Amino acid sequence: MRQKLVELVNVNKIFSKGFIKKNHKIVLEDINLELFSGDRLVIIGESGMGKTTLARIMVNLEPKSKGDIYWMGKNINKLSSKEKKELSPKIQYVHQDPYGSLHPSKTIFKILADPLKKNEKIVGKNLYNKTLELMEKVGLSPADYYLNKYPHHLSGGGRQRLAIARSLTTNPQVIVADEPISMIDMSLRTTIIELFKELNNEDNLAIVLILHDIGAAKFFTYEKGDVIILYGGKIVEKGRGIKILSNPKHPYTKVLINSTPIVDPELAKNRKIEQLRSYEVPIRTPESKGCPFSHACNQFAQKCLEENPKLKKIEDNHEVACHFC
Amino acid sequence: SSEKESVNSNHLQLATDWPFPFHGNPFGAGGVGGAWWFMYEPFAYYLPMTGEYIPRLAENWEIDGNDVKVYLRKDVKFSDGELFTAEDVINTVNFIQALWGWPYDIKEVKAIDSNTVIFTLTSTNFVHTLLTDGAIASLAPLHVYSDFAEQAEEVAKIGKEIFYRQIEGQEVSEEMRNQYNKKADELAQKVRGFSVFNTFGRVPVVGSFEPVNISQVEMKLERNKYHWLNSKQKIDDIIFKRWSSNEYVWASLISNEIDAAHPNMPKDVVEQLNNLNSRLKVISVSDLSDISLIFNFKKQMFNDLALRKSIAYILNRDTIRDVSSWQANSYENYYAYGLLKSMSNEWIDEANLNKFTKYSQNKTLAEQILEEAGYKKDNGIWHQSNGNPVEFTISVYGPHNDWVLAAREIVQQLKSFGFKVDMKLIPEGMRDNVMRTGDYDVAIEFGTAWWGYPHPLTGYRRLYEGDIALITGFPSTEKYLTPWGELAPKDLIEELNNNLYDEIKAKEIIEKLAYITNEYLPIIPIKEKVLPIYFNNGFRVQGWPDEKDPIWSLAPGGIERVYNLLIGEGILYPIE
Amino acid sequence: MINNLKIFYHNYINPLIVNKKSLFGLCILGFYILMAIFGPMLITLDLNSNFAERYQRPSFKHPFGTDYFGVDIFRQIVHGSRTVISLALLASFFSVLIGTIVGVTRGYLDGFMGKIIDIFIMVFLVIPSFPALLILAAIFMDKELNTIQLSLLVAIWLWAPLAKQISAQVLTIKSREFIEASRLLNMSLPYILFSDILKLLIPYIFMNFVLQIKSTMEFSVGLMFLGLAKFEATHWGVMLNYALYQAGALYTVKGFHYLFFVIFNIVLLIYGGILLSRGVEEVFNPRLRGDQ
Amino acid sequence: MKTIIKVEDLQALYLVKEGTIKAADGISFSILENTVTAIVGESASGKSTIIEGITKTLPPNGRIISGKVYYNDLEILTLKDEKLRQIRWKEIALVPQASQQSLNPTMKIIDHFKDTIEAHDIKWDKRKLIEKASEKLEMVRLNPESILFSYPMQLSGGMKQRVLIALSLILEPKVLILDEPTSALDVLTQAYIINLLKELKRKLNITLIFITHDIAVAAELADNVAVVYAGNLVEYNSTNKIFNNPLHPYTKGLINSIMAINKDMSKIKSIPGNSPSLLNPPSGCRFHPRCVYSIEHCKKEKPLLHNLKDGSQVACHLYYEEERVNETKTCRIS
Amino acid sequence: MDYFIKRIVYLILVFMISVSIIFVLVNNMPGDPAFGLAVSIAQQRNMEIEQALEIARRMIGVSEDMSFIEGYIKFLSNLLRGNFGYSTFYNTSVNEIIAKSLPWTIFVISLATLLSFLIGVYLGAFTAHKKGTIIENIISTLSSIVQAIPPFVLAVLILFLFSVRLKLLPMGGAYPVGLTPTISINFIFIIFIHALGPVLATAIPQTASWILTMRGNTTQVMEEDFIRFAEMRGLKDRVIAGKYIRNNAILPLIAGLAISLGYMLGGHTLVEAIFNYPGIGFYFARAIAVRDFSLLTGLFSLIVIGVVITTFIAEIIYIIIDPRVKMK
Ligand SMILES: Nc1ncnc2c1ncn2[C@@H]1O[C@H](COP(=O)(O)OP(=O)(O)OP(=O)(O)O)[C@@H](O)[C@H]1O
Ligand SMILES: Nc1ncnc2c1ncn2[C@@H]1O[C@H](COP(=O)(O)OP(=O)(O)OP(=O)(O)O)[C@@H](O)[C@H]1O
Ligand SMILES: [Mg+2]
Ligand SMILES: [Mg+2]
Ligand code: NI
Repeated sequence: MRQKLVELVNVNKIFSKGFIKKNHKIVLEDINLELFSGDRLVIIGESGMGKTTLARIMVNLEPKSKGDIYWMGKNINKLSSKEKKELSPKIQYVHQDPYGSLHPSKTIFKILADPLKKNEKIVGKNLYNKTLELMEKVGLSPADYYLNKYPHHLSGGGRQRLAIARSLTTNPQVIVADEPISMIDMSLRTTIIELFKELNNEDNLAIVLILHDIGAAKFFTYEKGDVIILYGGKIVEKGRGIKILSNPKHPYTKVLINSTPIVDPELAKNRKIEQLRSYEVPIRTPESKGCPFSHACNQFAQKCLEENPKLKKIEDNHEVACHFC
Repeated sequence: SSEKESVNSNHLQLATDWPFPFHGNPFGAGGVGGAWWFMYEPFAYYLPMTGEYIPRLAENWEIDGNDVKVYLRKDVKFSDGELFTAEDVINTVNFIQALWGWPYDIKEVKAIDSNTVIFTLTSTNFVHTLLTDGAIASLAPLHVYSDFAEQAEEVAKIGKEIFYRQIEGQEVSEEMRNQYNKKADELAQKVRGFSVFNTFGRVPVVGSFEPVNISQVEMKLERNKYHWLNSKQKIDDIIFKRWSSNEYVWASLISNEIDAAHPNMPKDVVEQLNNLNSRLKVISVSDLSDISLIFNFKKQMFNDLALRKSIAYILNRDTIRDVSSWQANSYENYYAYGLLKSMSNEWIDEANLNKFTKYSQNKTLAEQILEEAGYKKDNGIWHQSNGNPVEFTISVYGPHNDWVLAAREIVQQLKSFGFKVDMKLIPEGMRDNVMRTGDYDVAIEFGTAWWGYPHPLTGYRRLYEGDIALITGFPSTEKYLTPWGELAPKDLIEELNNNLYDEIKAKEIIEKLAYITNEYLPIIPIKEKVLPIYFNNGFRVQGWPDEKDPIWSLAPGGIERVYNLLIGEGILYPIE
Repeated sequence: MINNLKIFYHNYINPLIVNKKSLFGLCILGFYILMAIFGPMLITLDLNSNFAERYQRPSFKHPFGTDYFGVDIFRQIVHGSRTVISLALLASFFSVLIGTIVGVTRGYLDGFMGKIIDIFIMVFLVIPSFPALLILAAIFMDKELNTIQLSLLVAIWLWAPLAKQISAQVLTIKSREFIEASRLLNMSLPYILFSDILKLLIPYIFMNFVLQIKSTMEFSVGLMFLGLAKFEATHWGVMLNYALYQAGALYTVKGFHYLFFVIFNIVLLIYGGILLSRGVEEVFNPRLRGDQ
Repeated sequence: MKTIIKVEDLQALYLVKEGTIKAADGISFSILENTVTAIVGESASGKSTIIEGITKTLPPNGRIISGKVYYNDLEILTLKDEKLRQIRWKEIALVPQASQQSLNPTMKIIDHFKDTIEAHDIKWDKRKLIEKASEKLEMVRLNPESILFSYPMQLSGGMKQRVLIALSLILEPKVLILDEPTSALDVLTQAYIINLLKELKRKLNITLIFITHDIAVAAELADNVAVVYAGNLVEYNSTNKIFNNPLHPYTKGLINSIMAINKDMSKIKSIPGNSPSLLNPPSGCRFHPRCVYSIEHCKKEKPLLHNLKDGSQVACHLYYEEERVNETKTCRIS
Repeated sequence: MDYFIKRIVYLILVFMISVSIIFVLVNNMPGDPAFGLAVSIAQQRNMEIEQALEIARRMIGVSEDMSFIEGYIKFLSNLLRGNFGYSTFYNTSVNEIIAKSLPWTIFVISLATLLSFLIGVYLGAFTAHKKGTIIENIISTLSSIVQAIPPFVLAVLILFLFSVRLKLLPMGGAYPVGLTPTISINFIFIIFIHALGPVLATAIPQTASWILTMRGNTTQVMEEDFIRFAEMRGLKDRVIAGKYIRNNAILPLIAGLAISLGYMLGGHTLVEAIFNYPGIGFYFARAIAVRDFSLLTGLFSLIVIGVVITTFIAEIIYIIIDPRVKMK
């Protein structure tokens, strides 16, 4: 049975500085999304597009400005504190930076055992076993060798594995990971994505990955899963991952994919990477009009400056927000 | 370079402490500390050793009952050339009465002519102060303070009236009081804001030196060319350095920065100073006071004579003296009778004295006394008959280093005898507070001090009526057994006061008082305090008199008077 | 438990022993602490003065010579170490305790309460501490304060800088991601405060504790010097006072060793504290030791 | 074409508390003029160490144990400090990895240009300096007016990276070495920088060496690729060969693990195991614990970089054997 | 701008509270303000202390009928009008005392701070560059030891050594009394010579601490990436040591510089007493001793103002010189 785990309805995020509207900064605009158990979802966008903000709002680390968020069908603003205590551990978050998200002076055992004690109420020998089990699961082996080590004894990939293991201590149903591979080495990135795939397959965990590496997104959603492309806090394209990444419709997505390096030297040498008109990240205020991408888009028209395109369905599992698609 | 400069000009460098800023107005901000005696003159100086009055502003005086007629010196001029007259004296008296509320002992002051003033006093007790106090004669020259003179006179008058009415137990009307307060405040406001320096550009004074420059750390006085001794005087300027600490003064003496000072100095330091500066000489003269152990009689324990006696026998006063101020006159193997050792011969015959108990260290005797009184030694600690240990603190005024050293030694001696004794420092500024509120057990204090009127009466008054009595609460109205029967010290003092000029009678009474003091120990004198006077002979000035010279006995309570005399008479003069 | 001890040893003690500076500092402090604890039991002291034997040169009988009263200086130093060291340690302890509590609270509280605590800290920063201490001491002068009260009195004027630093540290630690992770993992506030945050501050706090010893030493010596603390003849501050002011040891050739040995011990003790704190700083401050 | 840089048996290590980290262990290669060379390898494999060794700019605890580096005919490592200083930036410019913190925070961008030219005794007046700097900044598509007089703080990461490149061009060096010029950047900015470098090469006659751990970037830009593993140069070859016919088992694994969009997703596979610690690297071939082809010999003897007939260079015993026993070659490597 | 206004309001609040605390503390001090004066009167006039006390009370006009609250309000309102109160002991306004003495104190502590800062920064940078050498070891050990010497001991030692034994420096004071202050080279020289003792006593421990902080900062900056980058660009060592290392290492010290000036205002008491220097520290000690409560609160308030203002200036300076802060 597919259970609806997280739902965002018309979520907006505005950072306001003082009362002057001009200084308000729209970071997320009308975000709608649903997440079911066992889903894979990738949110793609460049720096400053609002990916982190979206992820943090999803796990309730940050308040939204407008809209509603539901966890397991319940509006999170109306949760009793008991419900909150029960529900929030089910939705876990993995930080981008595996160096900062682990306590530097706690042993690996302690990092895993403390939340286990607290959430699963396990003690003694069981605690030890469970810890080992978790470490094996994320591929930190030999597990008992690492138990008394500190995070700095691990490589970047190892640390990210540890952070993932820690997020598993609450037995979550959703894991939202914010750029989990951006701080780790190329050659290890694949293993982390593979790990997420495994968790998704074996435990039916819903996984939300925030990525800017399109190749990784494609690899992750290859078997199943959706992709959301964010631009200027807006979803500009959304749908089945492999479809969008192989056949993008929105001009931004196109440029993005076109810019991604490819591993064919012959092709690469001769291909012309499309250049945008501007590389600035747009700052949207409540007064901004038009499509956020219009200032950089190579095929913009007057309409784009005036009217902000809505997300519309162009085929099954594929929605685009562009006047020309 | 400073050495040369100083040597070339004819000046004397001294040290004292003064509250800065000084506006040239002794009723206003600040003051001049020791420089006072160079600027203002009393009617006369008094030499305790010879009992002689040295005329200053007064050439002569006649005492007639409560009236004192003072003949002013005729050739006295202020440093701005104005003549000093009876009007100035009257104005000064009005001023101090109006602004300080003192001395109401002067009922009235009148000028007979410009050189004769007549004072009407409330009692003859005040004569000595009248003649010798530096404030009464010359503080407020009329030509300087004329703007306030009338007002001052009025305020002084009302103030006196209120005072006398109160003394006589009469009622003082509210209205009168209010009127007084209002007028006195008004005057005070005006006078306080008055800067003589600013208004006159100088401070006209009657003394031999006029202040010309007063800063926070140094003070410069220049010779008063109109002074009656000007022709004899060979020193032009006096520079005062601030006496910021004893160490600073030591250092200044070594480095010839100052010419004379009287800081307490340990023996070894003195030796070393002589090595470093061979011109440095030291003499010591009596400070006309003694350092004593005083008891708080409000605390039950000290009412026990046995305890006090034992303490007197436990202490080795020689050692205490050595440690704290080695030049002082030792009292070891001596009496505790309230007379200064250096003056003793004048007042008590040797033969009579021998009948008194001598206190020299004798621990066995002390133990014996205690045991007889029911004290017991237990575990090395003496206990009272009620079982409590003999436990007390000795308070000592922190800033005086000789006192602190003495206290440390006393504590140690009592401790090793088996008393539980601790030492407590009274920090600067707190002495008055602590002593007066009786917040002490035993303390180090001046016992008898004779600086005022050098007569045993002064000392006994202190012990049984005055400052010390107030602090200790010794029951001086009670009667004490003496060879002459039961006597109360308070009564004896009254008697002595009445027979002050009857030498034989007075001696008799003094003997009785001495006996009581010695036997009943309201205080235990430790040593007779001396002023160790250090001077650089032959660096800037020379001519310092011999240690025996009676002039030194003028030093206690204002050593600058001695310097003033020495300079004025040309005894002290610049090196060639 | 044993494991914890091992880890503690490995993390905190071992690095200190390995570092030359802190080891030396530790030795000095350890020496004085031992002296304070056992010295007075092992070495007797006769305070009775013996004026004739004053200012004896250091010798076998009197390792530091005798003072102005003819009393053995070494023995006095030993007996005085107890007061000096207990006051210094206690006062440092209290100031660090207050500083930590206020600092951590401030770091964790935002908004109005935080601002208020800020002002509170700032107030204690701007009031000059030594004169204020003098006044406080004068106020309590006749109250016969015991060591604990006295050290509290000193600590009151020393905690503020630490509180300020700690609050800044907590503020940055608070925004570190592992704190957020702890919150997401449902960990309790005490866990976050004491396990997550305080754990990182321990080296820092320790460092400050050692650093404070210097100031408290100076303060307590100053207090005795000015006669505002309970008078103890063997307190080093009092000995210094005697040497410098009462006995004028600086001014005589004979008495120089009197002054010297007192100052020597004060300086050595403080120097030990400074060395240890330097060492602690090097060992625990990641910026100074590189990221190993 | 002529060899502009030649490295012979470079050995560099770092002194740390625990011992020594052998971060560059016998590196030899040569670089031709006007080519682009990419050095790839995973994190901590010694890429930076190699180029810092070449330019003698290792951090204080780094030591060069042996080796020779020729720039044209000049031997760099034995040069006097002053001489070396003069060569730096003017002949060989190295833009370091941590470019975010490489600018002096208390100095404006223009002053960085000024210091640089002054260090090489070039006397331009202010106008000329601004003119030249602007020219270089425009080349990297930055607006000189706003950039020149701002502080590093005011620039974004991508801008700083570009400023460094502009700065590196001010003296128009012969050799430009870039340490991970794109790894901290967004896809679009990265693409932009790659484009820029391509253009530079075309316009300026420059020899480019750059480091990347993203082998896809190498594919885009490089003529030759040097693959580094655990302090060893394991393969040095033309880009085409590296991607089409990787020789070393590690290179193969690396190429397979890349999640590039134009790849067959089902073929993507990570290399098993962890990279070794350089404190005590594995004996023999450092890759042998993770290598599927590993034979007993690999554990014992360290393979040296070897020239194959077609000009490829590889350090793997499998190819030694090939030379010796020609026939076994085909069956072992597939 | 917003920031400054907020900051100013905040600091004013801090000032008010501090001053209030001081007022309460001082007014709870035991003791009698008339006592100090009484002692000198008693000595001058050969009279009993009791009588002298009464005269002293009249002279300084202590009115005991003002309630604590009234006194507090009066104190505050005076303070806000720039009136620091009326010294009972000196019988004059505290403002006059401050006007006469503050310049000297500021002179000495600025000189000491400047001197120690310059030397400290120089030696600190020097030792950092010479890490591991004997010179570095000597300098840093010496600095640690100097820091361990209580400042008053140092002051007495300097006085004894330089003024008494070696006669290199004058015996305290600000200038000899015979001289009238003029603006001449000679006079300025004399002023400097006289200030040297107190300056040394204040500057020596300060120098030690500057050395140590500067050394730490320099070491830290030397490890920064931009230093290596500067080397890579072939910059000359001299330029790197100056513009790159020194400038960046000094920055954090500048704020400390202003603040330390403020704090020294409060800690200068003993040194001035020992050198007989006419600064406010001298009055401070005196005010405590003679229990001149209003002078004490006045001086305290002055110091607090000093600290508050220097703190504020430090913040501004920091903002001005460090572009990193300016951006935020
Ligand atoms: N606390 C905040 N106050 C104001 N603006 C903020 C705040 N947090 C984020 N923003 C802005 O919101 C926008 C989106 O930020 P966000 O961190 O979500 O982007 P991102 O896509 O995760 O970028 P990156 O790839 O750099 O992590 C950015 O322009 C950022 O500057
Ligand atoms: N200053 C240093 N001190 C000690 N070890 C160092 C130092 N610099 C680098 N190392 C170590 O040397 C090895 C090689 O480092 P190097 O920086 O050359 O690798 P890299 O390939 O450039 O890695 P990255 O991709 O992370 O930049 C690593 O193990 C690293 O930890
Ligand atoms: Mg982000
Ligand atoms: Mg690198
Ligand atoms: Ni001179």
